[in-house]
Amino acid sequence: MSVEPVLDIRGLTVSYGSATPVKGIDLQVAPGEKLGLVGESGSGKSLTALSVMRLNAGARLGGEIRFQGRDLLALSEREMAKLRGGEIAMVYQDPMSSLNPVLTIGAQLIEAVRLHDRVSRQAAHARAVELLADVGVPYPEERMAQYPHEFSGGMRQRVMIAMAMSSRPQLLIADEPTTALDVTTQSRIIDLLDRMAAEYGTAVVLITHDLGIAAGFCERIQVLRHGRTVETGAVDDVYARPQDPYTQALMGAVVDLTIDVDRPIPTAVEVLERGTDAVGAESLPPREPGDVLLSVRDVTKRFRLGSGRVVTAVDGVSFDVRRGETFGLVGESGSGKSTVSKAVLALNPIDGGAVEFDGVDPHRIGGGELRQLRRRMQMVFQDPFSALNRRQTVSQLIEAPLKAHGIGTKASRSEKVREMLRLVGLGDEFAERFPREMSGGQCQRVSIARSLALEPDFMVLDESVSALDVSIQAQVLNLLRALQRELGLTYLFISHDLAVIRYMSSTVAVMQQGRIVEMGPRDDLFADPQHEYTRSLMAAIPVADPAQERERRRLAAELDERTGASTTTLLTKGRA
Amino acid sequence: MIAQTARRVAISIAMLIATSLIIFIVLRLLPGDPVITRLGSTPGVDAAMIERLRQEAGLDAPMIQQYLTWIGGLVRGDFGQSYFNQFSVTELIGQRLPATLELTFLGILLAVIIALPLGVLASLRPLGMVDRIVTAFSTVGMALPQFLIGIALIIVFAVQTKLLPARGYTPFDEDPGENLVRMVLPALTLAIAASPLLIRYLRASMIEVLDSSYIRTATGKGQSRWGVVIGHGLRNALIPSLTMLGLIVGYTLGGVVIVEYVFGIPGLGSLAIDAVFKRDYAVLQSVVLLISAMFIITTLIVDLLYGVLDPRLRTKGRHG
Amino acid sequence: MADTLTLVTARERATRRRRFPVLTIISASVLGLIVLASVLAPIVAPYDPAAQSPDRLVGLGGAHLLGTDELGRDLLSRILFGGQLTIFIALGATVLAMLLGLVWGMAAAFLGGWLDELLMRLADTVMAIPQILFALVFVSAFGADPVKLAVIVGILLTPTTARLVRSSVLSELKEDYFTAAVAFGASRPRLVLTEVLPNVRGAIVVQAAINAANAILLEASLSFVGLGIAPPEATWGTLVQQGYQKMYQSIGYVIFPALFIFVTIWLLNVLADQLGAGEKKGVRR
Amino acid sequence: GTSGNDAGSDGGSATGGTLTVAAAQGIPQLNPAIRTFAWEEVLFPLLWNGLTKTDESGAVVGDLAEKWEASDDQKTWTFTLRDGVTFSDGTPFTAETAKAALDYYVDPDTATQEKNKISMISDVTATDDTTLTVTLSEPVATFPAALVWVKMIDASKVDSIDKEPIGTGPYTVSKFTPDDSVTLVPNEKYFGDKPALDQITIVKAAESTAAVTGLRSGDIDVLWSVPQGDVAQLEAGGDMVMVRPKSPSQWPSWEMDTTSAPFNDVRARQALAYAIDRQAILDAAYSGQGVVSPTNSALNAENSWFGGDLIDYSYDLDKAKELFAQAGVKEGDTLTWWGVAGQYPEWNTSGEILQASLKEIGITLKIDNNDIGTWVDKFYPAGKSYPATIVPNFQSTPTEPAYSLNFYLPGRCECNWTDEDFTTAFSAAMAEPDEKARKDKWASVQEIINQQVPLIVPLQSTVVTATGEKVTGVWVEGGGQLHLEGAALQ
Ligand SMILES: Nc1ncnc2c1ncn2[C@@H]1O[C@H](COP(=O)(O)OP(=O)(O)OP(=O)(O)O)[C@@H](O)[C@H]1O
Ligand SMILES: Nc1ncnc2c1ncn2[C@@H]1O[C@H](COP(=O)(O)OP(=O)(O)OP(=O)(O)O)[C@@H](O)[C@H]1O
Ligand SMILES: [Mg+2]
Ligand SMILES: [Mg+2]
Repeated sequence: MSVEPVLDIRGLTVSYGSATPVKGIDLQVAPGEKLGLVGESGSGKSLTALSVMRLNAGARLGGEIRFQGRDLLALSEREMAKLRGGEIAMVYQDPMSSLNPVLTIGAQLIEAVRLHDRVSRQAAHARAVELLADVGVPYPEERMAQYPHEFSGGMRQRVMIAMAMSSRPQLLIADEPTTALDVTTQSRIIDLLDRMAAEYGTAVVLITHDLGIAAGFCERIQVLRHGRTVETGAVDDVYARPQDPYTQALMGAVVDLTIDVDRPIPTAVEVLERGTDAVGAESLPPREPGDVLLSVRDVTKRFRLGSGRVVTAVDGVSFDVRRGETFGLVGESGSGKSTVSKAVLALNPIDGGAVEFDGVDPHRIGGGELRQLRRRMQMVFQDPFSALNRRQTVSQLIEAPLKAHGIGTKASRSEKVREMLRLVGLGDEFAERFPREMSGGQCQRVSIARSLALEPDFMVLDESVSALDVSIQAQVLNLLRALQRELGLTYLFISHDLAVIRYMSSTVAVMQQGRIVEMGPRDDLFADPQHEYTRSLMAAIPVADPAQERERRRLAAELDERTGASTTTLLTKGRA
Repeated sequence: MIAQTARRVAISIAMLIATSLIIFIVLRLLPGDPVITRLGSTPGVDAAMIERLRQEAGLDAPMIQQYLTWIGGLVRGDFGQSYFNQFSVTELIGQRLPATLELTFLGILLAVIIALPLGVLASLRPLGMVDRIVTAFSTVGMALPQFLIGIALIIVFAVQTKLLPARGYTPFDEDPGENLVRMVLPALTLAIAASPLLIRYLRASMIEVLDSSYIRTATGKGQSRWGVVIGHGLRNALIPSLTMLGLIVGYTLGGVVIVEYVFGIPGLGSLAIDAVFKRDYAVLQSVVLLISAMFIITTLIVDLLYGVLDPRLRTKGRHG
Repeated sequence: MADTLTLVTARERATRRRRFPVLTIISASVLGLIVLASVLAPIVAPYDPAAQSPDRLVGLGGAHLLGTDELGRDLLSRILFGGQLTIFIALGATVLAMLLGLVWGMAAAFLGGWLDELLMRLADTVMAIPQILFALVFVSAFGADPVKLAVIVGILLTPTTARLVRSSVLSELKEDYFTAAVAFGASRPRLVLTEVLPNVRGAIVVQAAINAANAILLEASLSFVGLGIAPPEATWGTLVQQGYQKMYQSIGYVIFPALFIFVTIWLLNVLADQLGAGEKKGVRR
Repeated sequence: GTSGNDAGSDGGSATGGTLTVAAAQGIPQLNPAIRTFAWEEVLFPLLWNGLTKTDESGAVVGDLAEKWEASDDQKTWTFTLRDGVTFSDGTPFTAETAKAALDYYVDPDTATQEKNKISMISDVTATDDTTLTVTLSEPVATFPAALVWVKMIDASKVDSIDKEPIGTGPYTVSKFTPDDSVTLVPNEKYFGDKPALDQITIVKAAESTAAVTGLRSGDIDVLWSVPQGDVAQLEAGGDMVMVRPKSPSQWPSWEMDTTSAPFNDVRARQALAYAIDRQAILDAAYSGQGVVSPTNSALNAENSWFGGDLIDYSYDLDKAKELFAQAGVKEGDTLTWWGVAGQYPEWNTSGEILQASLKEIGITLKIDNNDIGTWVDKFYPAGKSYPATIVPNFQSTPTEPAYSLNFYLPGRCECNWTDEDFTTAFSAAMAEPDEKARKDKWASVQEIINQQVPLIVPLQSTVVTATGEKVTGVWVEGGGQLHLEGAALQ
């Protein structure tokens, strides 16, 4: 690195009380460079970024952070305030809550402009409109007077970027800027960042846990773990030849559209223990599809909102799930996936259509009969913490369904609990733990164990891995597939992640705005998607390979340009 | 929005009707009646005379009829007639309302003046020195019954130092200076009782707001600390605190009953207490209904205002 | 109003962790001491609270630690015995309010729909009527023995309790674990008793402490307007009222019972705060 | 006694100013005929005149009547009225007006406290503008005294009296807030000397301690019925004047139902009389402001009409126990004390003292304090049965025995006591024009009451009025009625 870096971090430590989550990180960014910061959850990515802004209140910072040669840790709060939003800007993970809900978009943009540029209100207004136009917000003049809640997530993130770019900063830190967004929006936001950075010559630090995104966007990548750097280097090198075993594991655990669906995913633990080559070798033979177990016909569900408006969340959905298969349901947030799953389990009444599970419609029966039927249909939820009663120990949690149905004796039940724990790969020592004493992945396993305790035929897995880290996600997906094989389970697998759906399902249905727009066997559907929406979903999925990902983004951008998709999508979303 | 407002107003009206029913029924549970109380121990009164007086007062009519008469009158703006003098209830309330309104208003104003800076200061550094002191002050304030606060203030400011009058009321239009001087202690009593709740609520919502991402955004923009705290923090924290203010109004309206009693202020509260003791149903039921209505209407206004102040509730957008 | 009293944020929770038990223990034990002294009044009180003597309205010290009242009765003994009644009323009212409030709030939360709306608007309606006036009318109607006072005060505290129970239950019903329990086929009683109730227990305990504080407050206010318990029995509120009338003759007569009221309510509030903070800290991530 | 120096009453040194007068109660309405509470009487000498009035010495003198004479049989009374009197609105006051007023008072539809004093009026005739003849159905030698509280109102305007009150007195109402305050200003049409003050404000100070505080801080000039406990201190302070009546004639009357067990037995009533520690009650409840009444008499021993061969009911629990036993009240029995909550703390203290005394002889006294509405409902109107219950109350009567002891007459006292001998003796005393003979007759009336104990009268209490140093010309009648008509501020 011959040029002087804009940002030069040496031996950064961050501690809270006695804990030191960041244990000495070195990091350099050259002017105009795009650096990717990756690593599992809790590895210290955000803390490092916040330290540069000095926004991590209450933390003790050690080491040295130099910005254009100035020691940031030595600056007064007033001087720091000048730098913030001026020379250094930041875009945060959560566009939904990063804008002040009671101020107009215009007011917030103008504030940002005027804080670093002593211009008149009119001039600031004009500049704000210009910025909005720059980040691709249509009708910017009109939008200035609107409030954040009138903007979609993608639009809000664009506003955040506009705000960050308002002062043409030397350095932009983007902390998971797309995590909360759906794939199509995500890829457009990344494009935008790219374009803006190029335009203003801004150096970017992109924090992400998505190796695909990092592959396409970054020039250099730095991998963190447990508050330390494990590896850093040019993207192409690191992706092609990961040096550190942890990086190797991380790369291996990624589920993308290129993964071999017939093999288990190598998990970090395994990789770290046994090396890359040793795992994921054994193949999973194709499954035999059975007769129809669940049949959903023309199911419609409407919600009456507080304002009296009616939302049709599910609109005439029909599909069949056959015994022993995994039926994948994919679609963006709000498309009605969860509503379908609740309809299937009769957890919510429906407004039309019928469900038939093994010849019985759960909506037509009630009381004891329904409770008996529920023994055979189980559900695993997205948020593993919320799905477990925080007052109960793991053994109580797993025992609860058995008790509810009066199954077994105390002794036999506790035997069953241990058996279930073993089945999901947890030791006996977990039996007396509370949910708060376990990690997300462990909680999700308990959740699965609880569902299995009643020995169901059928399980609904609603975004059961979305909240998990890549490596933990891999563990859970492997577990689910192993269980299906052993116990002959049938799954309704819901996700917004096409890659995960592809890996798990034999039949896939794509939902959009309450309807199934495309449905078919996995291989057919992924080989030759028919519906425009399916195609755009697929095109938006990043690939964890720098060269391929750059190519994908180029093609996707071309497609957008041709169809003008970006503008129209924004319009409909913003107005909804 | 309009539909929702209409619904909210309809609910408030239903609540008012329910309140009137509850009040009416509860009052009739009382032993004795205004006629007996009115007579005190006047000699030479026999059952026939009492019966005649009851008839005159309309107390012999069936309950339902009495209720309908009352409500019918209310609708026409006629609150009825006191059993104890020749004034209509409207006139009696007219005499008392200014004092109560003034007291409530000043009490809440003072409470806000006390609570706003303290709540904000406390929230800046949760569990810091300032916060601890403010929190301690607020727990102490909450543990003091209004009458004790009143007594303490009287002892300190009227008895010991003779700085302020201990009791009494002068109408504002008669002598504004005197009026305010006499209002200081009662309003302070109400404020000391009400401000802890406001402080705590404001503090909690400030802490929550200051912890939110958009505050980080504002700081990240380079806004100064106070610019963030006032321009973004307080602004947002005040909206949820508005709900609390609605409750405080109710609490304070309840509190004026005691405060008026302690400080000898001729307001609705003392009118109501007298009416309870005298069984002056006509006065009592209308006064209680009026106080309840003030509370219900305040809540209604707060709700509607909330919708106006919080842009998220303003439009019918589904993102709200 | 409980939710506002116990609103504690994430950052605060983190810092508070080590601190609260000490304060909890101190306030709980002082509170315990007051309760104990009152319960054991027959043993620990220096005099028969009803024994009149010619030493009327004497001040502090001497034979009577806190002085005497207008009939020469020992003030400390009266306060201790008065504590029994005050605590009985506060406790009775709290228990009643909790029971009624739980049923009311749970019913609203579980039944939902227009029944929920109805139950909650009813609570609002009762809350709209100034408590003290309501209490005044009730006491005038039914008289003021300890049981009746406890019932009246309990009823007045019910709507707030019901609101709190409803909102805490509703937030539980939104959690996936509840849906999960429905999905694995738990029966209604099981859902209520073993799934939801343990999770709202903390909020309920906090509300109970707040209710107890409010009960003492309300009873004292009632006594102050003269509608308290009948003599020679006296609650702290009655003693304050009587003492206030003799304020110029013996200032201690009003101050000491007032102090007991204040300290008890204060400790209850502190305790509620601590419990609330502890509650949130203990179970959420 | 009159407060300070006696300068005020003739208005010579009038300096104007506003006098603020407070009491624990408010004034609910302005019709003097139907007043219920003692405090309402403060307005009587200020706003209206009677045909007669009591002067500071207690003597009955003319007011609107310049002179009067009675027929020999004491049944026809002719009054000569003052000429040229007008009401504050300009309406002239004539004998016709007086007749209308008296007719209004005796109208069966008018529920008035004065009724038992004047119910024997059978005819009123206005002979000319200034001559009024009143015919009685039975002889009353003290009839002019009966008329003192019968205020001459304009009966035709009684329907608007609260809103447009008119009167012939020295002051007239400028503002009236029921139950809170009355503001008075001088009556331009008053026939006498112009009053000294520019304004009198009569306010309510429900909380007596706050009232004393107000008095101390000078916020209040006159406080009627100072809490007895505060008297000694206020007096010692030196910057305040206590005004007391010459001879106290306000008396606590504890009523019980004499028609039901156990108090239908005279021995039970006597037992109760013995069980009362009158001195302790006077000291503790009334802070010594008054005199004990060991003979249980409504008249205090200094009253010139006091007399007779009377039993001394001084505190004697042994006798009480014995008599109770004879009347069938055993150990372990319970009596109820039916008091008022929030007001009259002296009643409550009295009850507690009685409670302690009765406890010594094994009788429980349950103290039941209720709000005033519930309290009245228990025993009023006379004729209600309320067994084994003692109802504290008080009477503020003139020193004239006719109008204290008439409380015992049938239909008057809620004790429901009827006694032929008493009624006869009472009528005889009423009809006796000769003072010396009358004193003997009153003595025999007192003997009957003393023996029969229809009521308990533990003591006579003094209503103490406190005034600031600058206030002059205030005096108090025996029953506690406050006279402010001559008040002035120096
Ligand atoms: N305010 C804080 N107080 C104490 N510990 C903290 C605080 N903020 C973060 N930590 C701890 O520091 C560690 C690193 O957190 P950080 O937010 O940097 O992780 P991250 O890499 O950004 O993870 P994620 O992908 O989940 O955002 C975590 O273990 C976290 O628990
Ligand atoms: N209880 C409810 N009341 C009102 N609207 C609801 C309710 N539940 C869901 N909806 C609406 O129904 C639509 C579909 O929601 P659903 O939760 O089924 O979507 P989803 O596909 O599962 O989305 P996500 O990926 O975010 O979980 C959304 O517009 C949502 O706002
Ligand atoms: Mg992070
Ligand atoms: Mg969902």
